[in-house]
Amino acid sequence: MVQANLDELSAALKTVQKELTSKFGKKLLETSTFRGELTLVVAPEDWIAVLTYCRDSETLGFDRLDCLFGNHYPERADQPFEVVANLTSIPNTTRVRIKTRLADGESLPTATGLWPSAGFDERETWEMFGVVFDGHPNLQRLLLISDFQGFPLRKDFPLEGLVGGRIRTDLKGKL
Amino acid sequence: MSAPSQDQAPPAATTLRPTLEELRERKARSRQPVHGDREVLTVSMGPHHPSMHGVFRAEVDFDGEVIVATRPEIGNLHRGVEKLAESLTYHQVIPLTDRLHYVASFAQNHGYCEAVEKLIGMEAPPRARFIRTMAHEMTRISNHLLWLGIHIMDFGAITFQQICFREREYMMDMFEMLCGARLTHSYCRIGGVAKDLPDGFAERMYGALDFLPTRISEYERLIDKNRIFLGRAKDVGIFTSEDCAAWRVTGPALRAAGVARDLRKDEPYAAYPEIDFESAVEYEADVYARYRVRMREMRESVKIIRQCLENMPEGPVLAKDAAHVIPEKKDVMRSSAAMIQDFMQVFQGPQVPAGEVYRAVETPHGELGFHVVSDGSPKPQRLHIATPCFFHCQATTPMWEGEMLADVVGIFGSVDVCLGSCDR
Amino acid sequence: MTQLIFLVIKGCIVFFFCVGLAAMLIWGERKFAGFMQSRLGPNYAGPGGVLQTFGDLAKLLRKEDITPDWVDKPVYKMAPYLLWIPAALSMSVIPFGPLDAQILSWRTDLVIANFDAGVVLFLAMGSMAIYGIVLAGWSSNSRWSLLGAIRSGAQMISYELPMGFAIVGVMILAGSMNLVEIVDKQAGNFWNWFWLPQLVGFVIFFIASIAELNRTPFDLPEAEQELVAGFMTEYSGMRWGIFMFSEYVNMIVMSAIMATFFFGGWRAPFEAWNVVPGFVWLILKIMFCIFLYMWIRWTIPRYRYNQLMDLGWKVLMPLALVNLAVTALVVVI
Amino acid sequence: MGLKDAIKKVTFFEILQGMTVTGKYAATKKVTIQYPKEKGEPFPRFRGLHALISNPETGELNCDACHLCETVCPSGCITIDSSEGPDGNKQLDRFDLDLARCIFCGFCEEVCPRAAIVLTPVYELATFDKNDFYLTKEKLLANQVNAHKELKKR
Repeated sequence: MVQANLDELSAALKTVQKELTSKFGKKLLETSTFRGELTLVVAPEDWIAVLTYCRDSETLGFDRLDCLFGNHYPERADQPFEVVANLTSIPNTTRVRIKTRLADGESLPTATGLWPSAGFDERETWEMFGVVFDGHPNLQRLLLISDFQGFPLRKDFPLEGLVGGRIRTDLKGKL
Repeated sequence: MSAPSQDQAPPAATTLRPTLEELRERKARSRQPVHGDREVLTVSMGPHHPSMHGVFRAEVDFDGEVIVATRPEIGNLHRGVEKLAESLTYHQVIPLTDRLHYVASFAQNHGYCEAVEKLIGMEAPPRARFIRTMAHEMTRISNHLLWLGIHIMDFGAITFQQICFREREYMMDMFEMLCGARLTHSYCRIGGVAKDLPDGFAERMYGALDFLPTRISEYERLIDKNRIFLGRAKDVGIFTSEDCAAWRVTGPALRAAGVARDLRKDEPYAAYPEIDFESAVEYEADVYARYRVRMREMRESVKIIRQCLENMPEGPVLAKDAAHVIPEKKDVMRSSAAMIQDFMQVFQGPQVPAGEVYRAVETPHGELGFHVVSDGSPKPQRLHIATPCFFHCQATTPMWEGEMLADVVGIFGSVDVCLGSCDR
Repeated sequence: MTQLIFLVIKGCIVFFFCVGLAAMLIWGERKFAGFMQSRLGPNYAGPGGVLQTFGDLAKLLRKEDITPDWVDKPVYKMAPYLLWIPAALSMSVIPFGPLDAQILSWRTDLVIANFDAGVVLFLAMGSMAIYGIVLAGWSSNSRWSLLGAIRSGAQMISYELPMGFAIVGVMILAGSMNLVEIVDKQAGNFWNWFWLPQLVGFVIFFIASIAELNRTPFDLPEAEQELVAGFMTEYSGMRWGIFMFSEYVNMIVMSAIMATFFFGGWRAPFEAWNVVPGFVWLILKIMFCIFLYMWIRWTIPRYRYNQLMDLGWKVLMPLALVNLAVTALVVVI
Repeated sequence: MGLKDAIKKVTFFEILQGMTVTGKYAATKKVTIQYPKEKGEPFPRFRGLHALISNPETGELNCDACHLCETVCPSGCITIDSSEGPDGNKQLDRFDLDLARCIFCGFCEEVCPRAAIVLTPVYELATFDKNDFYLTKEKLLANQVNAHKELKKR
C-alpha cells in the first residue's frame, strides 16, 4: 500500500485529514494518499460514525456520496472484502475516500439513512460481492435476475461459462 | 421576438432567485396530496412502454392519475462491463466505455482515459487536450440535441424530435470524419487521442458553429414560450439542491437547482482551464429550468469549440511515453523503437503503478466517475464506474411521487438518462 | 320513386367520399408530417406514395387480429365500429349544394336529409362516438386502456358543452337549427359568413373540436407518451386500423360541420364565384380545416389531464356562455 | 401581465410563432437520403468491413502473422494460426475474423505494424446467413478492393 505522504494533498484536504484524525484518532486504521487523493480506512463498526461525521461536520461538509462499491482481494485471507465510499463536498470541491475491510460473511450497517442514494449502490455491492448491509430497506438483486446464483464480481467467479443464471421458465404465466 | 440568449443572462431574474425554503414550499405545493389508504392502480412503466427511456422499468402505483409510489427496476441492459474490464488491459477497456452511454460515448472515453492518466501520473500533450475538449463539447451538443428532441416529444410534440435529429446528424458526421465512427467513437487513448484532426475538419466545424446558434434560437421560437409547454414544464418535478445532494443527482439537473457545480470548472481537466466559458445555472429546479440549462449549455459548447479550434496548438496528439502509450500508426510504420513500443503495449499492456484513483468528469448528463484500482498489473484490479444515470434512475422515486401520470416520462427525461450507462 | 333513388345515390356518394377522403388523409397526414420534419414521408407506393394507405390496408388485413383472453369479446369487437359509424351519420345533414338543384334533367336537393333538427342530430351523433372509445377501453380489461377510456369520457363531456354553446351562437344568428337554412343565412361574400360575427364562438368550437377528435394537444386518451396507446392498446390488425381510420372520418365530419357553421358551407367566398359547383367549395373548406388540424398536431405539445379540465371548464365554458349572452343581446337589440 | 402579454395570449401568438417554424420546414428542402436508392458517402476514416491487404505487384500478403491484432482485440474476434514457412519466415495459415463479435473499435488496424489489416468504408453488412459473418483469409483478401484509396493517409 502506498504510504501517506501528506505533502501532496491540497490545503483543503489537509484540513480534512487533520480534522478527521483529531476526531477519530486511532479509529482511522490507515491513512494513505495517492495522486493527491486521501484514503482513510476504518473498522466496520466505525463505518457509520465516520460517514455521519463527514456529512454533518460544518468544516468537512461532505454532502454527497459519489459512489459506494465493493472490492474483493482473495489474497487477503482474513478480510478479503472492501467497501469503499467516495465522498464529495460540493461547496468545498473536495473528495475523500472512506474504506472498510470485511471478513467473508461479515455485514455492514447501511448508509441509506445518511444518503438515500446509497440504496442502489448497496444493492449492487450486495449482489456483486455478497456483502450484506444491515438495515437496508430493500436488499434485492438489482442488475441481475433475482434468482442469480453467486456473486459475479468476486475474483473467483469465472468470466465465461454458464454459471450463475439460467433462463427463467418458472415465472411463466406469473408475469 | 428573439430568443433570450446566453449573453443577456437576465439580471432581473437574479433578484427573483427562489431560496431553498421557497423551493421546498413550491415543491410541496406542486405535488398532489398522496393518500396512502386508497386503492391504487399499479402499472408497469417500461421496458415495453413506448416512450420510457431505454429499458428502464418502474412499477408505479397510481391513485387516479397521481403517483403514489414507484419501484424502479434496472438491469435489463447489464453487460458486466466492470467484470469484463478486469480481464482486459487498460487499453482494451476503452471500447467498452463507449458502450456505456452510446449517445455521448466520447465523454465516457474521455473520463476513463483521464482516470487512467491520473493513475499513471501522466498528462496528455496540449494538442490532444484541446482535441479532447472539443470532442467532449461536440458530444455535449449532440447529446443535448437528442435529449431536447426526445424530451419535447415526451410532452407530445413529435416534430421536434426529427428537427433536432437533423442537426445531431451533422455532429455525428463530424465525429465520423474525426474518428471513423458515428456512435461508438473509441477516440480517446491513454496519453492522448487516436488520430489528429483530418484535413478540412476545422472548416466543416466552423460551418456547424455558424448555423447551430441560429438553429437553437429556432428551437426556442418553436417551444420556449409555448403556453402548453410552459404549463407542462414549469413547477413540475421540482428537485431542490438538497434533494440532488442526497440522491446524487448531478449535471444539468443539479445546476438547474441553483448549484454552480461544474466539474469543468471545479476540477478542471483537459483544456478547460485555458478556455473562457461559463456554466449555465438556473434556480427554479423544475423541468423547465433543466431545459433552460441545457439550451444555454449548447450555446456555451459552441463557444468552447470555437475557442478550441482557434487556440489549437501544434504538436503531437499522443504523449511520448513508452511505458503507457500505444504509439501512432505512422510512427510504428517508420521507426523500430515505436514498433517495439507497440508490441510491448499490446502484449504486455501499460506499466501502471499500484494504487487507486477516482476521477470524475462532467459528461452531458452528469458527473461520471471512474474508480480505478490497480495492483500494478496491466489489467485493472477493479474498475468501478459511477455513472450519473444509475443515480438518476434511482432518484425517480422521490421525483415522481405526487406528480401526475402525464409527467412521468417528462420528469424522467428531464434528468437525461441512458440505460446503457445505468446498467453498465 | 326518383327521390328515393336519388337518396340512395347521394348517400352512397357521401359515404364513399368520406371513406376515400379518409384514406387519402392518412397518406396526406403522414406526408405533411414528413414535410414539416424535413423528410419526405411515404414515397414508395405509387407516385409520391399516394397508395400508401392501401398498402397499409393490405398489411393490416393480413395481420393476425389478436383478441386477448381477458377481454369482453362482443363489446371488444364491436367498439371500433361504434366509434365512426355514428360520426359518419352526421354527414347526412351537411348540405353540399342548393336545394332543388338541377342535375341534367332531374331536380333534387343537394343534401341527404333536410330536416329542422340537423344540429341536434350532429350533437347527438358526436356524443355517440364516445361510446366507442369508452367501451373499447373498458372491454380491453387493460390498465392503460381503462385510463384512456376514463380520460376520454371526462374529456368528451367537458368539451361537448362549450362546443354546444358555441353552436347555439350560430343558431341564434341563423334563427334556425336546420343546416340548410344556416348555410342560406350565410349567403354573400366571405365576410358575411358566421366566423366573423361569431369569432369567439369559432375559436371555442375549433378548440373543442380538436378535443372531440382526440388530436394533439388534446389527444390524452391515446397519448403514447403516457398511456402506451390508451384505449386501443390491446387492439391489433384491422380492428386497430378501424380506430385509426375512424379518426380521419371523424375529422372530415367535424371539418364539414365547421365549414357549414362558420364558413358558409358550400358557398363560394365571393358571390360571383358561385358558378363553381358548391361541393367543390365544401371540399376545399373541409381540406382547409383538416390542414389546420394537422398543422397544429405536428407543432405543439400535449396538455396534462388537469390542465385540460381547467381549460375546458374554467376558460372555454365561461367564454362560451359570455359569447352566447352577447350574441343574444345583439340579436335582440 | 401587461397589455402586450394579454394580446399575445389571446391571439395565440407563441403558438402561431411555433407554427411558422414548422410551416417553414414544410416548405424547405428535405434532408433525407433515400437510402437504398442513394447512399451516403462515408468519410475516409470510417470504420467498416475489414480487409487484408496484399502487395499489388507480387500478390504477397502484407501480414506477418505477428498476432498483434489478435491480442489487442477487446472482443477476441480474430483468430490467427501461423507456422514456419519454407523460407524460414513466419507464414500465415489461418486468419479468421468473426464479424458478429467484432465491435469495430479499429484497434487491430491501429496496432498493425504492416498496414495489413484495414477497416474499409463498407457499411452494408446485413446478410441472411449468419455464416457470412465468419470471414476467412480469402474473404478478407477479397475485401481489399473496397479499401480506401487514401489508405496511406489514415
